[in-house]
Formats: sequence, structure tokens, C-alpha cells
Amino acid sequence: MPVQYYIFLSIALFCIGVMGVLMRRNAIIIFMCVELMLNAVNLLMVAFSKMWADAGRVDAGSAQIFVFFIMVVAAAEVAVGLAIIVMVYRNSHSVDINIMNRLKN
Amino acid sequence: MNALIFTALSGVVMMFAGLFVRNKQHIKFIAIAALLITFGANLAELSTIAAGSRTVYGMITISNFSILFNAVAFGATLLFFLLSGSAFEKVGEHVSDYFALVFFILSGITLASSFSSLLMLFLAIEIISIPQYILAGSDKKNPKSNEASLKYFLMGSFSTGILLMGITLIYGATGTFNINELGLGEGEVSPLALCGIILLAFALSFKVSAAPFHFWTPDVYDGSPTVFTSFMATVVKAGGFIAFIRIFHIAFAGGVISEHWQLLLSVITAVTLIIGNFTAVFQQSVKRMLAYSSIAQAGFMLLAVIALNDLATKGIILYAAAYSVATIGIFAVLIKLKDYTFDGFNGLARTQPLLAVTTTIFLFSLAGIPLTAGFFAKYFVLAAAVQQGNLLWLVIVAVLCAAISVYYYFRVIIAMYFKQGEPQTAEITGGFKFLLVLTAAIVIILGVFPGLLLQLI
Amino acid sequence: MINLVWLVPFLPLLGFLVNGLGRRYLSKSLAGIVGSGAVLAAFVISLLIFLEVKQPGFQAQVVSLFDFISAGSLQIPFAFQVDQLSALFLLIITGVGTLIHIYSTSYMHDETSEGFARYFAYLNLFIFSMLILVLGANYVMMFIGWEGVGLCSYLLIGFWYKNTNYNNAAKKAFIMNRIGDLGFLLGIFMMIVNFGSVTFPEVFEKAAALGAHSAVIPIIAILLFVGAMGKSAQLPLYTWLPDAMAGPTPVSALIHAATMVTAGIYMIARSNILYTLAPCIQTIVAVVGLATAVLAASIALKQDDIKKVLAYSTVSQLGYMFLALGVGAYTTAVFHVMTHAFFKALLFLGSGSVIHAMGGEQDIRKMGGLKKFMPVTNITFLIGCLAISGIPGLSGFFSKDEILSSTFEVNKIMYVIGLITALMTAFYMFRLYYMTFQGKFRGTHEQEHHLHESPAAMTFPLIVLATLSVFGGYIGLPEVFGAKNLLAEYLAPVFAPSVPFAEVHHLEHNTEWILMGLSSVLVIITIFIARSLFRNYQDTGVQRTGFAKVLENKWYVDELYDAIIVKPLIGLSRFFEDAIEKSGIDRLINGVGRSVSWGSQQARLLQNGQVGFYIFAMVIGMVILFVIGFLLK
Amino acid sequence: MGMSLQQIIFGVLSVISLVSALGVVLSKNPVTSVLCLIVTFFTIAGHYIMLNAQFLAVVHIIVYAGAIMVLFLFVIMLMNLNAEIEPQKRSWLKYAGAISGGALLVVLLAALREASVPSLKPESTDIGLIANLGKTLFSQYVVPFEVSSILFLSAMVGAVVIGKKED
Amino acid sequence: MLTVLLILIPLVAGLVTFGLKGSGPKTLGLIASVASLAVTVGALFQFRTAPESLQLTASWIPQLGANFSVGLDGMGMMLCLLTAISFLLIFIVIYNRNYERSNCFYGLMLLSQAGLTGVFTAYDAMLFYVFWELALIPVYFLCSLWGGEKRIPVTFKFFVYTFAGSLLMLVGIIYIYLQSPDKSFSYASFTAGSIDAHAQSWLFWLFFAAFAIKMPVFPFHTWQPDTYEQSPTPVTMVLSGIMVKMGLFGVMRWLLPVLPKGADMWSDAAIVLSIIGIVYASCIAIVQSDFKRLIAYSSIAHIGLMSAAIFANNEQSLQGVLIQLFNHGINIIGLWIIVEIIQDRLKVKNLNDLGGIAQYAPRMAIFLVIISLANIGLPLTNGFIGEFLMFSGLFQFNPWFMAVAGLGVILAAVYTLNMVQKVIFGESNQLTATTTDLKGNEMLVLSIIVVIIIALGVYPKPMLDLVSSTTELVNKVY
Repeated sequence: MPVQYYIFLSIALFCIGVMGVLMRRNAIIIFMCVELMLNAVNLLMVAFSKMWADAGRVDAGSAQIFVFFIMVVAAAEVAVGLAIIVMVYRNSHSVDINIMNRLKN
Repeated sequence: MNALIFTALSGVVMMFAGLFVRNKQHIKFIAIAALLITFGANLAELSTIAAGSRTVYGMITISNFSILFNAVAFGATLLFFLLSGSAFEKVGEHVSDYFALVFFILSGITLASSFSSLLMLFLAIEIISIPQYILAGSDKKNPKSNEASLKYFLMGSFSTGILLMGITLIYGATGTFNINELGLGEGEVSPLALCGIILLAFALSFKVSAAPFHFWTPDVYDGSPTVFTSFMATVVKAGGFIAFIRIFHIAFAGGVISEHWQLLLSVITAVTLIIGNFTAVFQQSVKRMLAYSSIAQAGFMLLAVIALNDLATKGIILYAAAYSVATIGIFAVLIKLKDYTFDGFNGLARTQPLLAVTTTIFLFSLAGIPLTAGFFAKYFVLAAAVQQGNLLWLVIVAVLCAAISVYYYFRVIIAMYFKQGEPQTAEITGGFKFLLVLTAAIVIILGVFPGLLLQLI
Repeated sequence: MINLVWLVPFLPLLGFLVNGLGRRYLSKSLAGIVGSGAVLAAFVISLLIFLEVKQPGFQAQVVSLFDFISAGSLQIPFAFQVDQLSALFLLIITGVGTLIHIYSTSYMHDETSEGFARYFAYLNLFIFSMLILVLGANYVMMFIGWEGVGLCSYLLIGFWYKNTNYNNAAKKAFIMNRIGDLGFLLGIFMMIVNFGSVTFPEVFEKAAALGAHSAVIPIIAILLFVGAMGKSAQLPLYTWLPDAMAGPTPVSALIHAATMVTAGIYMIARSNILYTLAPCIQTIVAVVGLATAVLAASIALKQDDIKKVLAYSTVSQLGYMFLALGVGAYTTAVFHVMTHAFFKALLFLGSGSVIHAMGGEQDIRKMGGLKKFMPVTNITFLIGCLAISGIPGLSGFFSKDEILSSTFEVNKIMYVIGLITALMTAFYMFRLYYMTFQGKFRGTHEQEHHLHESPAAMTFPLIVLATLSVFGGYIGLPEVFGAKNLLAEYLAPVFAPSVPFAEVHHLEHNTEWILMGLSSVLVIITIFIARSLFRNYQDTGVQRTGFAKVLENKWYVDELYDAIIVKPLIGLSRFFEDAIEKSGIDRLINGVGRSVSWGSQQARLLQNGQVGFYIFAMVIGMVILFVIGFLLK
Repeated sequence: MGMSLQQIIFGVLSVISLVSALGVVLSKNPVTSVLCLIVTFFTIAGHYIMLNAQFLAVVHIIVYAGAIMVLFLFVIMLMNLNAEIEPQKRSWLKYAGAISGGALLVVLLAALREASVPSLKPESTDIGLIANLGKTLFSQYVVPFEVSSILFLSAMVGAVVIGKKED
Repeated sequence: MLTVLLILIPLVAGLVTFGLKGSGPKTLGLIASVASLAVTVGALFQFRTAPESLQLTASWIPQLGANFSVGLDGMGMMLCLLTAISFLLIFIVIYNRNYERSNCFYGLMLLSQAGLTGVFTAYDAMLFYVFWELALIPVYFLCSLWGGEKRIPVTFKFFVYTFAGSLLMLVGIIYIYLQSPDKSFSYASFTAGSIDAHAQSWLFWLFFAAFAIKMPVFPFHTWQPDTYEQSPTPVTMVLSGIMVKMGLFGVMRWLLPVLPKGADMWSDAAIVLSIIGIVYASCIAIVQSDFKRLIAYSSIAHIGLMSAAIFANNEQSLQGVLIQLFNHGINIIGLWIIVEIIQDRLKVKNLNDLGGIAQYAPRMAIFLVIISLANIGLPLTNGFIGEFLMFSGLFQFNPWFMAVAGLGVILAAVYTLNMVQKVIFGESNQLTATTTDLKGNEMLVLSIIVVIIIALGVYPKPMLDLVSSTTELVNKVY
């Protein structure tokens, strides 16, 4: 099966994530879309890992480790990110990014 | 390696310092002491790797260059602690935690200067970014700070996605994460690799706030507590650049591929210079002006990224040092003022002549006027770009933008010297004055004898 | 003696310094003595030099003082050249100069002692400059004197500096001279480029070597002539001279009649070889001279200001001299310079005496009958008028007649016009004479009460000049009278280089007699017409109309210049300042600044605070950059 | 040429993941979005297994579906967000977002269309086994492993700084 | 060593001055300027006997190949002399003025002197650039702190404008440096001729931009009248007497020898601009009613002639320029001193408000007349020699250029005499009737200037000899 398929799939997922970020106003949903983007990347990484393993590279597993680290980092990021969102919500009772424009120009 | 270990340890120490030390003053001193030790440990390593470099598991490579950059970053942070350390207390209760976060960022920066795997690059950038999201929002009651934090976080994680997509595509093209083995400069250009490089360039442009990925910068710098803005706009940004220049110069240099991304980055640089300088002109707040100025200065540093030569690497260190020191100095003065607008500086030369003079020196340095460190910094990046050969148009754009930059830097000078006013300042201690003069002296000394720093590179 | 020639200009310079620096401390008499004494001493030395130069076979000598300018191959020494021509001019300048200085001690007596000393300082400085002009051994030295006399003329015309009109006249004189000077300067540069030198012998030798077919020489000649036009008040640069009458009258006599204005004639006479080698330029010189002579004479017919009449007469006579130069009669031109110096100085000083007596009144319609009050002035003035009109036996007769006959040799039409000019001269001079000295006094009673003959310091120069006006002509007696032309013989070495290139005309003696007789008869008739018209002039107060008005208003040349030069220049300047400087270049430069701040305001709007927009912009940027960096490559 | 089983599974999984991903973006109710995202994660886990990344598939389910999404859900519940609260974005910006995202997709696809990459072999490899990964992780990747602790520390500190209530 | 001393004296004195109070600054300023002049004269003697002893090269930034390399040739010697004399004259003439914060005033003045001297002595491109900028900063502060009403925007424009030009030059310097055989900023390697013709053709404009703005040449001149008008007069003296010479000096030291082919290629264009500037500025000067602006425009016209002569680039024109550098400096400072005196006495600078001063201040009137005449290049004043040689050289280059430039001579007479007339002649008014004549120090300064004017006008040989060595150099390289 061509890796191209996975590339296209991942890119599609990635861009759906991007669209989500662009189209939504809810900070949490936006964040979820970012997670979607990360997952698209993970998927592609794993596909490449398989591809290089098939090509005979012994260190192809490092790509999977990379994915593992991405997950780890994503988890940390979620922790911090949700903390921030909660903090914002506590202060302004909204997670709508459109009303956040005290800082401009 | 020492740098990484000691910064991480210092961070842990600071975490616990909050539990055991009640006096906030003391926390600051502990932080300074920890930083001094780190600084020394970093330099101590210089002797052990005097010839060549040391690689640890193919993940990080410690060289003279990285140690020197770390030294610059630590030195700048030290100045930052000395000048603005007491302002930490005004942000919130978790003084020790702030210091810890700063140390964690520093360990991220040491990684950024020494990574040799794309994985480490990713981790470095995340370690630098995550504490920043927090520091930006550390003034929790302040809606501006909240807003800055959330904006930074959302956009930062978005750019992380792009970074990772770039890394993945590069991996797809090469099968390795080791930047020394990528070998992209050789042979035909693979679309996967090129795509990856471009995405990587976008993500890193975001981190160093290059246009059109700069939008977070003014808002975040403006909204964050000023003391952290000072750190974010200087040391952290320098860290971003060192990562940028490292990956592009080591992994992507040579062959047809560099022409591709050089073109792209030239466009980004030009847009950055123009947007940064133009927008800075019309600001009312000095703090926000400095945010735009940091974008503009980023444009200059990008010249070094594009130029693939020895001058560029030297230039980036000198630039990082000069820019950081001057900006930290200005922020230190800014923190002491009640009013961050230009009018807040009116008449400062009469009430606080020393502050005015040192600020002037810092501004001169930022504007690149000779006999300040900023001049030689600009000189190096311009020289690097000129040597590159086909970037002359960009160099001309850059110098014209530098002329524009005089416009907003000198607005501060005009306010301080030529306008009437009674600026409100916080209490200015003798120690602060001394440190300020010391900082200004560093700027001048590096400007008169840049050789002192250059001989190390 | 020749080696002491530097004393000649140096003494007046010393006089200038003493009077100039010590003007607060010197008494009037002392200042007068210093001023006059310096020139007198210079005259004495000049006389001694002249006696030496007069010796047959005298060769031109150059006295070098120091290196003035040495730039690479160009060497310009500060040097004086003594030869027949310069020696003659030395005499005229210092001689007439001395008389006028003496005259001035009395004429200027009403000034404060400071102003008095200042006046003499200027006058001495003028003598110094004029001497540098004629003594200079190269064109640059000549140029130094050339501009120097212009400066002194400026200072002296504007001597009464409180009066704005006087200042304007002074300025006009200086600027018009400068226009000519630019031509002179260009001529000098032509020489430097083509001959590599500006010293007279070298330039003349190299010019002679080039011969008559070179394109360079006519250019140099015309450029030098432009210089002469300015200095010697020829068309079209003559209008400053009548205005220059604003200065004290002795100044008019010295500078604007006897010496400075003849510098152009001196220059062309000095450069005779250049003109002889460029016949086309000679023709231009002759035509310009003649045109100036007629034009100025016609204006003089209808002027009512005593000094203006004399001024236009001077312009006219200068035109005559250029006519002589143009027809190649260099000696004659110099001869006329000399005689003109005598009688015109005489006339001016006479008019000064009149003005002095009239308490500053210069309008001849308000004079009349002064004969009985001022006998010496009357007689001497009459002699001057007779001399300038060319009554046989007086100096003007010989020189003018020589010019006319030389012109006749070359071109008959020119001769006729020249003759008409001579008649006009006779007419307006006697109009002037009769209206001033004859008839009844038309001024106020108060003026009449004060009328008196001028003091001896003023009448003495008049008498000396009158004598010279009568007898001065005999040194240049034409050969037709059977005697040797002493002047021609004396000046021969100066004009010798031209001789091989000049066309030889020879006039039959009979023709010459006829011409002389014709002109004499016509002049005398003219004088009688003038006498009948103006002997009993009564001021009717009627405004002149028609052509007379045009003449009274000097052919409206000043107005013309104002309309075609001054106004456009001011307009252009205003245009430069308003349209180009302020709303053009400066606005453009400021526009750069303004567009930066405009751009800044626009760029600021991009930063609208919306994260959604920021990310949107980032994505758009990514797409565009992708297209640039990937797909376009 | 018939499709292999792998390709059929790939096709099915891909369609589900794309649809559910779109569901995340387009659904008006945040909770629906979360649920859609969880579905997507599961399909991705399916892909992982197909690509011989068994360990990752498990970790993926545990970390993402098990931990992260639960956190999201908690927060959404905590804030009591539902569809009514989120006002609609101005529509032009919404379309602009969709169009620019689409443009990015087109550009990326165009760029990668020509990429010459080998096909994946149907036979499985053992790189994704825990044993192999663990060996690599704790030998070659020990540095990043340790370094990530810094990340966690800072995240921890950050959560405290941000989250802790001050008086 | 003396060369270094020339820079050090004002530099150190300037820094010390900031800390002084009362009459200390003005005294120290005077002492420092006397010392500078003494050292300059000493250097002048050494220049005749052992010129090589005035060269000094010390290591500065070895990593860059930039050295602290200073020296004096005829041109530099003369400009240093001009600088030293000018500052002394300025300090004498303002001795009885009391400036607010005089320590800053004198300190900045001395610093600008150090910068200017540095520019004229630098034999290393990097050093040159550093001094080039350094001279600008103190002047900027001087203008902005003690200037007229509109000083802030005006001087700011001046600063940004010249700074932009300098930066373009910096790009040029960097390029040449990178092309130089031994990667050095030294004068020798800059003039080694390693730049190909194509590069020279665009490098020319980078350098020309900097120098043209500084001189200033049409159409880069618009900062100048405003700045001259708004600056305090002592600073205007520095600006117009010495600072504009930096541009001309730059062309002769760093443009013609470094980029001979570029200069050759574009000399016509540069000369045409210069000549347009002469006529244009002269015309505008005619209709100026502000004393300072009039002199400002006249200065543009004069500088235009000098720049045209430089690009004519032959022996006579260059020698003329070199002479004129000095003479123009002296003359224009003389004019500004008179402006300063009148402004100090009467507080007006509109020509229409003046007039008749000659009655009340005859000495000042005489000085004004003499200096004005020197300014329009009357023979036997110093202005003539330079103008004559420049015109002569320009004529050799192209007679038509010279003929048009020569119009400037006529127009100069027009506006200068207008100015003289409006200031000192005519009837006095209530205001001008109060004019008092020169005081001792003013008399001294103006006398010195007039002595220089006459002495160099009558006997310019020493000056010509001094600069002849430099023109040989320029021509050789060319």
C-alpha cells in the first residue's frame, strides 16, 4: 500500500485541524483541533516509521519513540493549556477568543 | 551538558526554595547565586572540550559555540535578575516558582544551542514555550495578562503542530532525526524534505516572531508582566534564533535546497523588517514599541540565518548579546516608571539624568549607532548577508528600515531630553543605578572593543 | 626705476590702509593729504617710469613679485608688466587720479571726518585696483584689478549707504560687471586649456602661431569682449553706468568716465593680436560699439540731469572707442581714451562744481545763467564741450576724427552713423552748456543766493584738465598734418604683433582733409542750432510726448531688462522656492516620513487583537509563501 | 485489481477518521466535538496497529482517549458550555477560515503529490514492540527521556502557578 | 602621535566638561581648543619635516581587520587646521554668552570636534565610519537642546536623513571590505582596486548617497536650510563650516580613490546634480528673507561648486576644492558669527527687520562686507583662489558645465549684495538703531578671519603647497 495514502490522509486531517482552529471561537475547541493536528502528525510519523522499517533501517523505531514524546509533550501542554483556559474563564466567564481584544494595535 | 544539568537543578532548587525561604529578597539572591554557579559550570566545560565538540548519544552536541551562546544567555539573564529581579515580587506570590520557570526556560535554551536531533529541537522549543505561557499569564487578576497567556498558548500550540509536521516530513524524506545525518544539501531536492523545511521555517519564524507569524508578539509582550516581557523579548528570543540558525546552517545548508529556503526566508525577512519597523513608529506605549522593535530586530537576525557563512554565526551571538543587554536595560528602566507611554518619559533627563543617559545608550545600541554593541551586531549580520552575494536588495531594505528604526527609538530620547514633564518613578536605589551604569558600560565596551567577545567565538 | 613699479600700486594701497584703519583718528585734512599724496607719489613714479619707457627701443619688462597660484602645470605669478601701453595708462590713471583726489578734498568737505577718510580709502583702493589691472602681467592679474575696480565702483556708488536707490545702483553696477566678468573668466579658462598659460607674451605668441584660421581665438576674443562690455558699459550691459551717477561726482569723473570704464578698451588693445586674428569678432566689436554710441547719444539728447547727460555721453564715447578697436585702429582707441579722460573728467568735475554750487541740484532745467557766478567753471566747461564736440584744434577733434577716418576706410555706412553720432554729441553737449551756464537763472532765490565759484582745490584741477583737453591732442597729431604721430610711434611696439595680420587700408590725404572739413563744419552748424534752441531756455513744464518721451525714458531699456530678466529671475526663484523646494522636494522627503507613519497606522490595524485573525493571517501567509518558495521555484 | 484487506481496512478507517474529524470542527455542541475527537483517536489507533505500532496504539488510547479527552470533557462540563453559549463567528471569517484551510490543503497536496516514496510492505515488522522500543528509549533516547522531565516539572509548576487560588 | 592627540584632546576635555560647573566648561572649552590648535600647528611643522611620523596604526579589532589607523595628509592636515581654528573662534566668540546647562553644551561641542577630527584623520574605513556617525550625535543633541522653536522635528529629520545615507555607505564599506584581498578595512586595501567595474557602478551610489546628503547636493539638501535656521548659531557654524566638509572630504578620500571606475562612470551625473544645485540654491537664496536661510542656501550653492569640481577630478579642480574646503569654512563661519552677533543684539533674523546697522556698528558692517566679498570669491580674498581653480578645472572637464556653474557667480553677487544691503545699509529703524558695535572678543575673532581671508587671498602658496601632495595622490589612483 503506498505511503502516499497515509501522507494524504494525514495532511487532510492536519488541514481539518487547521480549519477548525480558524473556524471556531471556543478556545477549548480550538485546542482540540490543535490536538487533531498533532494526531495527524503522529499518524504520518508512524507511517514513515513503517516505511523506513520496510526499507531496512534498523533505527526506524526512533520515529515511534518520537511519537511517544509528542504524546508526552501534548499531555503536558494540555495540562498547562487547560489551566490557562480555566484561569481565563474564571476571570471573564467566557472562553470565546473573539471577545479577547484588550490587546491590539 | 553542565549548563543543562545546572539549569535544571537550579530550577528544582528554586521550586523548593519557595517552600523553605519566606523572605522574597532571599529567593532572589538564591536565584542569582544559582545562576552564577550555572554560569561558572558552563564556562568550566569550555576547557574540557577545547578541541572540537562532544556529542551525547547523538542527541546533543556541546561545542565552544554552544557554550559561548549559553554564557551569553546566562550573562544576560544574570543582568536581568540583577536589574529587574525585585520586580518578580510585584507580579504575584509564587516568586520562587517564577524563578524556577525562568531556569527551566534556560535549560530549554541550552538545549536549543546544542541539540543534534530533531527530537531535541522539538523538546527544546516546548521547554522554552510552556513556561512562557505560564509566565505570560502569571499576573492572574489582570485580564490583559490572561489574554496574553491564552493567545500565546493557542498560537504557540498551533505552531507546534506545524513544527511537528515539518519534522515528520523531513523524517519521511531522510529516515533520520539526527541533524548531522540528514544530508539534505546533497543530490536532488525531495518534495517531502522541502515541504518539511518550509514548515519548519514557518514554525521557527513563529518562535522568533518573524512576519507573518509575528502577530502574537505585540499582544503577548504587551499583556505579560513587564518583567517577564523583558526576559521573553531578549534571552528567549535569542534562544529561538540559535535553534533556527543551528538547524538551518547545519542540516539544510548547501546544494539546491538552500536556495529554496533562502528565497523564502528573504521574503519573510523583508516583510518582518518592514512590518516591525513600520508598526513600531506609531505606538503610544514604549512597552509595545519595544515589542515591535523586537520584531524589527528579529528581521535583522534573520539575515544571519539566511546567510550561510562564518560571519553569520558570529553575528548572531554578538547580536543576541547586544540586543539582549540593551533591551534588558531599557526594560529595567521601564519597570521603574509608572507610565509606560512615551509621555511617561517626558523630562526624565532632568529628574533622573542617569536613567536617561543609560537609556539613551541602550537605545543607541538598538538603533545600531557606532561605539555601542548594537553597531557591531548590525555590522556582522549585514556583512554576512552582503557576503552571501545575492541578498543585496535585502540588505538595502534592512538598512533603510534601520533608518526608520531611529524614528521610534529617538522618540524616547526626544521625550527624555527635549520635552517637559515630571515622570513618576519608583524608588531608584544606588545599587540599581550602579548596575544600570554597569550594563551601559558593557554596551559601550562591546561597542568599542567587540574583539573582546569576538576572540571567544 | 622699472623695478620699483610695485610702488605705484603699493602707495595707493598704503593710503587705503592708513585711511581705512585710521578713519576714526585722522582729521579730514590729514586724510585728504594721505589720500592725495599717495596718488601723487604714484604719479611721480609713473612719470619716471614713463620717461624710461619712452626711450626708443624699450622692451617690455616683467617684474615678478611672488607665485600667486601654482597648481600643477598652471603657473600664475603675481607680476607686473611695464611697457608702453601700461606706462601710458599709469600716467592717465595716476594723473587724472591725483587731480580728482585734490578736487575731492574740497568737494567732500561736508562729510564727517570718518566718512571723509572712508571716501579717500575707497578712492585709493580704486586707484590700486586700476593700477593692478593695467600693470598685471597676465590675464589673471588683470582680472584681479578688473574685479577690484568693480568692487570699488560698488563701494563708491553706494558711498551714501543710507539711500536705498544709491545702494540699488551700486548693486546693479556690480552685478552687471559680474556678468561681463564671467565672460572674461571663461576667456581666461579657454586660454588655460588651449595655451596652458595666461601670461601675455606666451598667450600672444601661441595665438600668433595658431594663425587666423583657428576656431579658438574668436571664442577667446568674444569672451573677453563680453568682459569688456560689462566693464566699459557697452550694449547690452550699459545700463548700470548712468545709474552709477548716484555716487559722488568726483567718483563719476574718475571711475565712470576717465579710468575704470576704459578698462575694456585697455584689455582689447592689450589683446590686439587676438582680435586681429579674429576679424569676425572685430566686426562685432565695431558694430556693438557703434550701436552703443548711437543709442547712448540719442538718450543723452533728452536727459535733464546734468550727470545723466554726461553719463550717456560717456557710454557713447566708449562706444566710439570700441568702434575704433573694431576697425583695427588700436592706437586711435587708446588716443581717444586719453583725450576722453581729460575732457570727460573735466566735464564731470565741472558738473560737480555746478552741483556743489547749486546745493545738490542736478536738474539743468532749474539752472541757467551760471556763467556770471562761476567764471572758471564756465570757461573750463565750455572748453570741455568744445573738445568733446570735436572743434578743430582741441584734443577731442584729433582723436575723434581719427576714429571716423579709420572707420571710413573700413565701412562707409559706419562712418555715416559715426558722424551722425558726433553731431548728436555736439548737440546735447551744447544743449547742456547753454541750459546750465547761459540764459537766466531758473532756480530758487535761496539757491541763487548761495551761488558762488568753487574753491581753488576744485578749480585747480579744472584748469589743469582744461589745458590738457586743449593741448592733449597734439601728441597724437595725424600724419596728415605733416607731423609725426608721436603716440602711434610710441605705442607701435605694443601693436606690432598685429601688424602682419592686419588688412592695410590707406586713406588718401585729400580724402582725409575732406572728411575732417565736413565733420568740422557740420559740428559747428549743430552747435549753433543748439545755441539758438537753448540759449534762452524756459522751463515750460510740458511733458514730453512721442519719440522724445521714449528717449527721455532711455528707450525703456531698464524696463525691458526688468521685464525679461529681473522679473523672470525673481519669478523663477519664487517658483523654485515655493513649487520645487517646499511643495516638491521637501514635501517628497517629508512625504517619505509621512508615508512611513501612514504605513504605520495601516500596519497597526493588522494587529486587531483577534487570535482568529492572527492565525488566519498566518495560514494565508503560509499558503502564499508555499507558493513562492515551492511551486514557483 | 482487487483491493487487499489492508486497503479496505485503511479505507474504512480513513473515512471514519475524516468524517469524525470534520465532526469535531463542525459540530455546534462542544461535547459532540469531544466525542467526535475520541472517535477519530480510535481510528488513528487502528491505523497504528495496522502500521505495526502496537505499543503506541495502546499508549495513544490511554493518553489521548483516556486522559486528555477526559480532561477536556471535565473542563467543558465544569464551564457548563453548550452550543448556545458559543456565538457564531462572523460568517465571512468562518468561510475565510475554511477556504484558507482548504487552500493550505491544496497547496500541501500539490507539493507532496510528486513525492516518490516506496510502498509499505504488507508483512509486519517488530519495531513497534514494547521490548524494542524500551531498549531504544532507555539507551539512545535516555537524554530526551530525562529532559522531558524538565518539561513536566515546568508544566507542574505552571499548573500550580496558574491554578492555585490566591487569597 | 600628534594625530591621536588631536582626537584625544577634545574627546577627553569634552567628557570632563560634563562634570564641570559655573564658568568651568567655557574655560575648559577654550583651553582645549587652544591646545588643539597648538597641536595642529605642531603637526603642521612635523608634516613638513617628517610626514610619516603623523601616521599611526594600532590594532583595534583584529578579528575584523579593522585597525585604529590615523594619519594626516595635506587634505586631512588642512581640514584639521580648519576644525581647530573654527572651534577656537567659536569658543572665543561665544565666551560671554551664557548657555543653560553650559557643561552639556561645551561637552557636546568638544565631542563633535573629536568626531570631526577623527573623520578627517581616519585611514581605516571602519574607523572612518565610526567617527562619521560619532560626529553627528553631539550635533543632534546640540541642535535639539539649544535650537529654535521647530528644532525637534527639524533636527530629527536631519538626523534620520543623514543616518539613512550613512547606513547605505556602510553597506558599501562592507562590500568593499569583503572584496578586499586581505579582508581589511585599511585605506591601502580599499584602494587596492579589487572591485570590478560593474560593482563600482552601484557602489558609487551607496557612497554618493551618504556624502551627497551630508554635503548636501541637490536634491538631497532639504534638511539643511531648516537645520541651519533652527540650530543655535555656534552649532550652525560647526555644521556649515566643518561638517559639510565631511561629505566633500569623504568623496575625495573614500570615493574617488576607492571607486575610480564608478566615479568615472557617474561623474557627469554627479556634476549635473551639483550644478543644478548651484543655480537652484542661488535662485532660492535671492528670495530668502531670513538671514540664516539665505546663508544656508548660499552654502548649498558653494558646496555644489565644490562637489562639481571634485567630480571633474583633475589637478586644478581638486586643488581648488582643497583650498576652498578651508576657505569656505573660514568665510562661512565669519558670516555666521555676524549673524550670531546680530541675533544676540537684536533677536531678529528677518532681513526686512534689519537695515542701517552700518551707522551704529560700522566695524561690524566692514567685516560683513569683507567676508561677504570673500564669500562671492572676489580676487585677493581667499574665496577667489579656490573658485578660480575649481572653475578652471571644471572648464577643462566640460566648458558648458562651467558656463552654467558660472551663473552661480553672478547670482551669488545678487543675493550676497542684497543681504549686505538689507542688513547694514539703508535707513535704520527703531530696533537697529540700538545696535552696539563689536566687543573685544568679537573684534578679535573677526579680525583673525579677515586676516586669513586677505592673507590667503594674496598669498595662497603655502596652502597650495600643503594640498598639492594630496591631489597628486588622487590623480595617481584615478
